[in-house]
Amino acid sequence: MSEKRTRVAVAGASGYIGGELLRLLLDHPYVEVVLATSDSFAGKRVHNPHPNLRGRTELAFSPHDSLGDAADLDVLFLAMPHGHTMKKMPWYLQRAGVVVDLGGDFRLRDPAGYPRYYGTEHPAPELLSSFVTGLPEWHRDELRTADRIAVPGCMATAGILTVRPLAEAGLLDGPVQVDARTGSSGSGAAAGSANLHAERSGAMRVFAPTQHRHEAEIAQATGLPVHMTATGVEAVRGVQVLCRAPLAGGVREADVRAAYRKAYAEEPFVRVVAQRTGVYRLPEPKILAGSNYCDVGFSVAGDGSQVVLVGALDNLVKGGAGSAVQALNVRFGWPETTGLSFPGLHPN
Amino acid sequence: MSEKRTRVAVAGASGYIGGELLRLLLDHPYVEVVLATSDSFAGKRVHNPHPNLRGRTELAFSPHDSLGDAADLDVLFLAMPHGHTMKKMPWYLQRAGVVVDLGGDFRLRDPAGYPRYYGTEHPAPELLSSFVTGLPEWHRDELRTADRIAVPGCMATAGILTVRPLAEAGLLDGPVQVDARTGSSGSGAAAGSANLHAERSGAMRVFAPTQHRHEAEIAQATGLPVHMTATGVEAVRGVQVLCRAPLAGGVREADVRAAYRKAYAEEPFVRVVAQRTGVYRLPEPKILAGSNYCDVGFSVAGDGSQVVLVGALDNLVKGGAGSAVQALNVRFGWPETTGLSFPGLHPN
Amino acid sequence: MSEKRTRVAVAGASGYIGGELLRLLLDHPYVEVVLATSDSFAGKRVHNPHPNLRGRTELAFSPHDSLGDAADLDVLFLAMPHGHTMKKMPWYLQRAGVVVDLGGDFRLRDPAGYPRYYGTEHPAPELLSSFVTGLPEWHRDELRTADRIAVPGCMATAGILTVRPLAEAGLLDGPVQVDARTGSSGSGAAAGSANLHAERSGAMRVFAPTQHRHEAEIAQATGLPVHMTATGVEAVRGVQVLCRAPLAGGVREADVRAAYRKAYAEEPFVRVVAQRTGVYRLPEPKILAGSNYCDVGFSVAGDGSQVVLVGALDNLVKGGAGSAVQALNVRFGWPETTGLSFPGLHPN
Amino acid sequence: MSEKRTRVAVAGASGYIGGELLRLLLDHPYVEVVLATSDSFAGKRVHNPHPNLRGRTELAFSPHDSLGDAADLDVLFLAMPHGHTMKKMPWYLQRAGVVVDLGGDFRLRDPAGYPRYYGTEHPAPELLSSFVTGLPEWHRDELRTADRIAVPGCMATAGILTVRPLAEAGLLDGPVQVDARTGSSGSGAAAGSANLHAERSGAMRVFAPTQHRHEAEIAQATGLPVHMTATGVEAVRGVQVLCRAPLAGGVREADVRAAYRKAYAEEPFVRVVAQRTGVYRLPEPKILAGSNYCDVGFSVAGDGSQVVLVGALDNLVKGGAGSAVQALNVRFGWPETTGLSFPGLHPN
Amino acid sequence: MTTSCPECESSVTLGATPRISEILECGDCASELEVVSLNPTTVALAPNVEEDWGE
Amino acid sequence: MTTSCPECESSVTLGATPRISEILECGDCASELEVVSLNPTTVALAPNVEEDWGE
Ligand SMILES: NC(=O)c1ccc[n+]([C@@H]2O[C@H](COP(=O)([O-])OP(=O)(O)OC[C@H]3O[C@@H](n4cnc5c(N)ncnc54)[C@H](OP(=O)(O)O)[C@@H]3O)[C@@H](O)[C@H]2O)c1
Ligand SMILES: NC(=O)c1ccc[n+]([C@@H]2O[C@H](COP(=O)([O-])OP(=O)(O)OC[C@H]3O[C@@H](n4cnc5c(N)ncnc54)[C@H](OP(=O)(O)O)[C@@H]3O)[C@@H](O)[C@H]2O)c1
Ligand SMILES: NC(=O)c1ccc[n+]([C@@H]2O[C@H](COP(=O)([O-])OP(=O)(O)OC[C@H]3O[C@@H](n4cnc5c(N)ncnc54)[C@H](OP(=O)(O)O)[C@@H]3O)[C@@H](O)[C@H]2O)c1
Ligand SMILES: NC(=O)c1ccc[n+]([C@@H]2O[C@H](COP(=O)([O-])OP(=O)(O)OC[C@H]3O[C@@H](n4cnc5c(N)ncnc54)[C@H](OP(=O)(O)O)[C@@H]3O)[C@@H](O)[C@H]2O)c1
Ligand SMILES: [Zn+2]
Ligand SMILES: [Zn+2]
Repeated sequence: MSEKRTRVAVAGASGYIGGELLRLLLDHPYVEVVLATSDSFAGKRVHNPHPNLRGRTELAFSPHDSLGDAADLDVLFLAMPHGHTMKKMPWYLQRAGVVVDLGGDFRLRDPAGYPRYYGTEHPAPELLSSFVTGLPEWHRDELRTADRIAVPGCMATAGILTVRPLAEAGLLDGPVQVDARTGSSGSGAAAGSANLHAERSGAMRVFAPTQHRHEAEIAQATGLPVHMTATGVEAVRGVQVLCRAPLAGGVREADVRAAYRKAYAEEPFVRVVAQRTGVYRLPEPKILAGSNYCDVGFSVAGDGSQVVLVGALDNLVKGGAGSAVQALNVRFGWPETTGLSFPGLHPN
Repeated sequence: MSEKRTRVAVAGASGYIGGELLRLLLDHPYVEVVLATSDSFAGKRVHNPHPNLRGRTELAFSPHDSLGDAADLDVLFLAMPHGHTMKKMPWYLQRAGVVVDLGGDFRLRDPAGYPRYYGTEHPAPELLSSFVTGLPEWHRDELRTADRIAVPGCMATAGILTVRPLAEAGLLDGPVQVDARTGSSGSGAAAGSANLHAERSGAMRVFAPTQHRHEAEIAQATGLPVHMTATGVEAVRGVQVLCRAPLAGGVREADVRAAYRKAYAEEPFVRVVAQRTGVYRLPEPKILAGSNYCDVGFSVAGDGSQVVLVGALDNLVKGGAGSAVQALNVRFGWPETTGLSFPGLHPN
Repeated sequence: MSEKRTRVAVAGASGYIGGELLRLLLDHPYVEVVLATSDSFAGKRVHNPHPNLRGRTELAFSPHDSLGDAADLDVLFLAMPHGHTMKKMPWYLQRAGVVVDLGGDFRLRDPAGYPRYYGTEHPAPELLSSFVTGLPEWHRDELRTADRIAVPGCMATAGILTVRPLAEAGLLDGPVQVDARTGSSGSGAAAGSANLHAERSGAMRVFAPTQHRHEAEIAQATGLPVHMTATGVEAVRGVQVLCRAPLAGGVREADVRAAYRKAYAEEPFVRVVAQRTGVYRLPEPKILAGSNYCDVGFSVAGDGSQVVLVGALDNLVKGGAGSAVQALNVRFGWPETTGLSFPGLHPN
Repeated sequence: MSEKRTRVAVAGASGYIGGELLRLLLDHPYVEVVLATSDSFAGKRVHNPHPNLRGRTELAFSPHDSLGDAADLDVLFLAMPHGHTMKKMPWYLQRAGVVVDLGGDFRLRDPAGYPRYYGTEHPAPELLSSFVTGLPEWHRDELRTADRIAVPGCMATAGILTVRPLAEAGLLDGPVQVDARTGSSGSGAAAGSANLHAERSGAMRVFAPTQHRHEAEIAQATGLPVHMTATGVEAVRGVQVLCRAPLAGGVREADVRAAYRKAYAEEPFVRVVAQRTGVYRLPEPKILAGSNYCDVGFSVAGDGSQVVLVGALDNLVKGGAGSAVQALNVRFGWPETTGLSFPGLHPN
Repeated sequence: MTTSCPECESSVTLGATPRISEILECGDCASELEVVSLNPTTVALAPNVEEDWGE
Repeated sequence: MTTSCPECESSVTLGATPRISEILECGDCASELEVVSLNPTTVALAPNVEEDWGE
C-alpha cells in the first residue's frame, strides 16, 4: 500500500452508478478521486445531484471532454449508458492504466450477443476478449493483473452468484428460469414518463418478459440456457432474482447447501440465507441497501424435482459500483473489503 | 328483480375481505346487509375498522354467535381464516339458502389436497363436491343455480384466468411455472411481526418458494402441473402472476391472442392487455385497486418455445369479494356487473 | 333530466386532472364526452395514458386546436397548466355555454394576487369577477346559474373546507398556519428530475416553505391571514392540511364541533372525523383515493389557546375533477352526488 | 486510546434502537459488545431479528436479567420502552460505570413534566439532574465527564438542533410551532394494528395533534414555548421537523444563516442546507438513512415576519443510537466521528 | 332512546332497554361509553384502556 | 480568489483568472452566479431559469 494515493476518475459521475462510485471512492483510504465528469452538471459541486455527499468533498464536475486533459490517471471508471463506450473504448484505454467499465458494452465474450441483445453489431469485437469480468467471486485470479475490467449487470450479478455454484457442481439438469425484480434506480437518472413517480410507484411492471440483456450474461457465466423476465417493483434500490431449475437425479437439499458453502465459505460478500424460521428466511434486498453483500438462498420442492434459488443485492453496490471497487481492491492488492464494510440497515 | 331486497349477512366482517364485501354490498341496489359479524369489534360501528365506510351506513358489528339468531337470511358470506368453516359448514348451511365461502376450505375437489396443502384432513370431504367454484368466467352456468359457492383464492383466480384459456385450447405443452407477487392485504388484518410496517415495507419476501396453497387450485382448474412461488412485494392491494410454460409445437403468438379472445371476448371483467407501446404494456395491479377487472397478457419468447403470461387483479375484489358479488349477481339473475362498475384509478 | 345527454369536452385530457375528469364523466349518466384534447397523444385512444379506462370507451384524443371545430358543446372543462387559460379565456368562452376551469388562472378575485403568487400580471383582470368558485359547499346558490366556474386548487380546497366553518363562526382569533402535504400526482404528468421515482420516492420535500399559490385562495375564502407551507410526501394521490390557529377567548372543543356540524351536517361530501379511539382518528387521505370526500377534524390543545385542524382529500377528485363534476351537477340541477358515489378503499 | 476495548452492553437489544446500537457498536474500533439483552429472543443470534448483522458477529441475546451477572461492564446502553428505566435506574446504575439511557425517562429536568407528558409522577426525581443530555452539539463539555447520559428523543433532537441556534442568537420572538413527520420505525418493533403494513402504508396519521412528549424537550432546550404536532408519514426511517416562529424585528435571512454557521461551522454532523436551486433544497430524511447527520435549513417569508425552519435526520441514528455513540466518543475522548462515518445513500 | 355523549355532545342512540354497565360507542367521536344509571339513562366515558395508535 | 455570494453572503471561490460572464455555483446556497466585473471581481445572481422542483 503506497503512500501516494491511486488517482482515479469517474466518467458519467452525475448518474446513479457514478454517484455510488463517488460515495465509495471518496471514503476509500487508498484512492483519490481527481476527476468526475458530467456535461449537464459541469461546474456544479458533486453534492448537487448527489445530496448525500454534501460536506464530504469540494469536488465539482468537469465536462466529459476534460478527460482528454487529465494527466497521471491510474484508474478510469466508466459509468455511461451502454452503446457509448463500445464506440470510444480505444480512446478511454489511453486515458488510464486501468479501465473499469460498468456498462454492458464489454461484458459478453461472444460478439454475436450484441446484435441479439443490444440491437447492434459490436464495433470493436477484437477488444471483447481483453476484458476480465469484474466479479471477484469467480474471476479473482484474473483480476489481480487485469487492466481492463467489465463489471457484470446488476441482475446478472445476482443471477450468476445465485446459480453458478449449482451449475459448477453439476446439480442442475436443464434450463434456468430467472424471474428478476428491480427497483427504479436500475434504470438510471434520466427522467421519462415510465419513471415518473406517479407511474412507477407501486408498479409491478414486466418491462422485459423475454430477452433481457442480462439473460445473456447469466447464460455465459453458468453455461446453462437461461430464460429471464424482469419486473420493476416498488423500491428505489434492490434487485432480487428468483431462479428455478430442474435438479439432476438424486440431488438433495443438503447437496445444494454444500455447493453454496463450497463456493462461498471464504467469500466476504456472499452470505447463504436459507432459514426455517424468522421473518427474513430467504434473501431480500431491502436490508442490503448500501451494502456490498449478495445474499443467496434456496428451497427444494417437495418432490425434489426442482430447486428454487433466490438471490438479492443492491443494484448500485454489489450490482455495480461495489463490485467495481471490490475488483479494484483485488487488482491493487488491497484488502478486498476496503471501503466496502457498510453492513446495510434494518429496519429499512 | 324483486321489490324486496335480498337479505345478506357477512361473517368475519371486520377483516379485509369482510370489509370489502361490505363496501360492495352496501352500494348494491338489490341487497340489504342485515348482519355483519365480528367478535373483536362487536358493538362498534363498521366504520371503526373500515374508515372508508364512514357516513355510508349505521350498521354495527354483532358477535359471531348472533348468526344463530338471524332470521330470514337469503345469503351468507363467510370471510374467516381457513380451517374454521371446514369444521362448522353444516351449521352455516342452515343459516341461509345460499352460502358463499371466501376461504379455502371448500375450494379443492379432491380431499387429498387438504393434508398436502392445508396440513389437515378435511373433516367434511363429502361436502366438497357440492360447492360450485365462484368464478363466473368458467362456471357461469353452474352458478345460476348454485346454493354453495366457494370463491377461489386471490392468486389462484389470477392464475386460472391467465392460464386456463391456453390450457383449454391445447396450446401449452408441459408444466406451468407461476411466480406470484402479492400486496400485504393478502394476509389479512391480524397484526404480527412479519406484517409490521417497518418489516413489510419495501419487502420482496419469498414467503412460499414452493407448495403455496393456491398452486393446487390452479392445477385443478387447468389440468396442468403447476409449480408456484409467492412473493410479498410493496403494495397493499394487488396480485400479479407471471406464468411460464412451454408452447406446443407450431403455436404462434397470434394463436395465443386468439385463445384469449375466444375465452374472454364477452367477459365484462377480463381484459386482454398486451401492447407494443406505452408505459402499461402488460397487466399491472396498481391501476386495478378497487376494480373487479382481471387483466391478462402474454409475450412469446423469441424462439417460440415458451410463453410468458401475466395476470393482475385486486386481491380483495376480483381476487375475493368482487368475484363473490359477481357470482351472487349470476346466481340471482341480476346484471352481472351490478355494483361492480368502478374502473380503478390512474395514477394510483 | 333530459333524454339527450349534455355534451362535454375536456381540454388537457391527457393530464392527470384530465384523466380523472374522463373517469368520472364517462360513467356519468347525464353527460356524453364528445371531445378530449391532447397534442402529445392526438389520435391515440384515451386508455393509452389512462390505462384504467381500457374497455370503458372507444374515445381517442383530438389535437387541442380541434376545439375550434367542435359544435354544440354544452360544457368545456379546462385542465391545462396555469398561465395558459388566462391568455386564451375569451376564445374558450366561445366554445361552450358553460366553462369550468380547473387551473389557477381565474381563482383569485383580486388581480393583485397574480403578480404576487403567479409571477405575472393577469392579462384579463376584468373577467376575474365573472367566475364563480367551484366549491358547492360554500357557493351552491351561485353555482346553480354559473356559466363560468373556477375550481379551487387541491390544497386550497382542503384548507378552505377545514378552516372556513370556524372562521365564519368567529372562533378563530388570528392568522392560520397551514402545513400542507401532497402526493406526487399533484404536480401533473410532465416528467422531470424532481418527479423521477428514485428522487421523489419517500420524499419529504418542502417545495414551498412560503408563498405557495394556494395560500392566497385560503386567505380569500376565510378572510384570515394565512401562512402556508407545502411538502411533497410519499403518496401518489392525497392531500392533507394541518392547520393551526389561535382560538378566540372562551371557545371550547364543543364549539368547534358544533361549527363543523352547522356547516356540514347536510353536505354529502364532507365528513367530520375526530375520534377518541381507533386507528383512523383524524382525516387521512389514504382511504380517500378515488372518492369525492373531504374529511375534516380537529383537536384543541390542552390549555385551550390553540386549535389544530386537519383536512384530507384526494387531490384529483375533491381537490379537482370531483369538485368540478359536483359543481356541474349543481349547475344542471342533477342530484349532487351523481357519478361521485365511490366511497374509497380500505385498506389501501 | 487503550489497547483493551471498552466493554459495552445493550439492554433492549432486540428492538429497533437496540439493533441500531449493535450495528454501530459492532463496527466501532474501540469497543467490544459483551452483552445484548432480550427476553423474547433469548438464546437466538442477533441476526435473527436484525438480518443486516448476519455474518458480522456470533453474538446471541441473553435474557434481560442476565445483566445482573455481567462483570466488568464499562458502559450500559438502555433501549427499552419508557416507563421502565424510571423505576429501575438505581439498579442499572450499579451495572456499569457509564449508563446511557435512550428512552425518555431521564430527559426532562423538571419533574413536573412527567405527569404532564408521561402521565405519571417520576419515581426518582432526585436523579433527574444527575443526567447529562446526550447531544454533543450543545453539551459537549459536560459529556466529557458524564457518567449518566440521557439521549434526547428523535423528533426532539431534530427540533432542538433546528431551533436552538436561532433561539440562542435571540432571533426569535415568540412561540415555535413544530410540525414533525416520522417514519414507522419511530414506534419500535412491537406489532399492533396501527403499525400493520396495510394500515400504516401511505399514512398521514396525525397521531399527536397536541401534547407530544418531545414538545417538552424542545421547550426545555430552547427556552421558548413550543406547540408540536406529530404525523406518521410513509417511511421506515426518517424524521423531519418543520418549525415556524415569528422573527424578532429587523432580522434578515443573512442573520439566520449566520446564526446557524456560528453554531455549527465546526460540527461534524450538522449541515446547513438551504439552496436556491436543485432538487434537494431543504433537509430531507430520505438521503440520511443510516447516517449520523442532522441537516438543518431555513426560509424567511416574503415580509420577513416569520421564519420557516426545516430539520431532518434518521430517527434511529442521529435521533437515537448515533447520538448515543457520538456522546460515547466524547465521553471516552475518541475522535467524535469514530464509527459514524457512513454518509447516507442517494438515491434511496 | 337517545342521550348525549359526554365527550363530544353528539346524540347517542341506546337500545330499547339499556342495562347498567352496558358499553356503547359514540358514532361521532368513537368514545366508549358506559351506561351508569337508568331513569334517566345516563352514560359516562368508559375507563379508557390506553390504546396505541401510532407513535 | 474569493468573493461573497450576493444571495447568502458566504464566500465563493473563483478560479485564478475569472472571466466576465463566467458562471459559478455558490457552494452554500447553490445559487448560480455570474461574474459581472473584474478588478475587483464581482458576481451577481445569474438570471434564473425557473426550475421546477416538485410542486
Ligand atoms: N443503475 C444501475 O443499477 C446499474 C447497475 C450496474 C450497471 N449499470 C450501468 O452503468 C451505466 C450507467 O448507468 P446509470 O444508471 O448510472 O445511468 P445514468 O444515471 O443515466 O447516468 C449516466 C451518466 O452518463 C453520462 N452520459 C450520458 N450520455 C453520455 C455520453 N454520450 N457521453 C458521456 N457521458 C454520458 C451522464 O452524464 P451527463 O448527462 O450529466 O453528462 C450520467 O452521468 C450504464 O451502462 C448501466 O447499464 C447501471
Ligand atoms: N385477504 C385476501 O386478499 C383474501 C382474498 C381472497 C380470499 N381470502 C380469504 O378470506 C378469508 C378472510 O381473509 P381476510 O384476509 O379477510 O382475513 P382477516 O382480515 O384476518 O379477517 C378474518 C375475519 O374472521 C374473523 N374470525 C377470525 N377467527 C374467527 C373464528 N374462529 N370464528 C369466527 N370469525 C373469526 C375475524 O373477526 P374477529 O376477530 O373480529 O371476530 C375477521 O373478521 C380467509 O379465508 C382468506 O383466505 C382472503
Ligand atoms: N394535479 C392535481 O392534483 C390538480 C388538482 C387540481 C387542479 N389542478 C390544475 O389542473 C391543471 C392540470 O393539471 P394536471 O396535474 O392535470 O397537469 P398535467 O398532468 O401536466 O396535464 C396538463 C394537460 O394540459 C395539456 N397542455 C399542456 N400545455 C398545453 C397548452 N399550452 N395548450 C393546451 N394544452 C396543454 C397537456 O396535454 P398535451 O401535452 O398532451 O397536449 C395535458 O393534457 C393545472 O392548472 C393544475 O393546476 C391540478
Ligand atoms: N424508535 C426510535 O426511533 C427511537 C429513537 C430514539 C429513542 N427511542 C427510545 O428508545 C427506546 C426503545 O425504542 P425502540 O423503538 O427500540 O423500541 P422497541 O423496538 O419496541 O424495543 C424495545 C426493547 O425493549 C425490550 N423490552 C421491552 N420491555 C422490556 C422490559 N419490561 N424490560 C426489559 N426490556 C424490555 C424489548 O425486548 P424483548 O421484548 O425482546 O425483551 C426490546 O428489545 C424507547 O424508550 C424509545 O422511546 C426510540
Ligand atoms: Zn362522542
Ligand atoms: Zn450563496
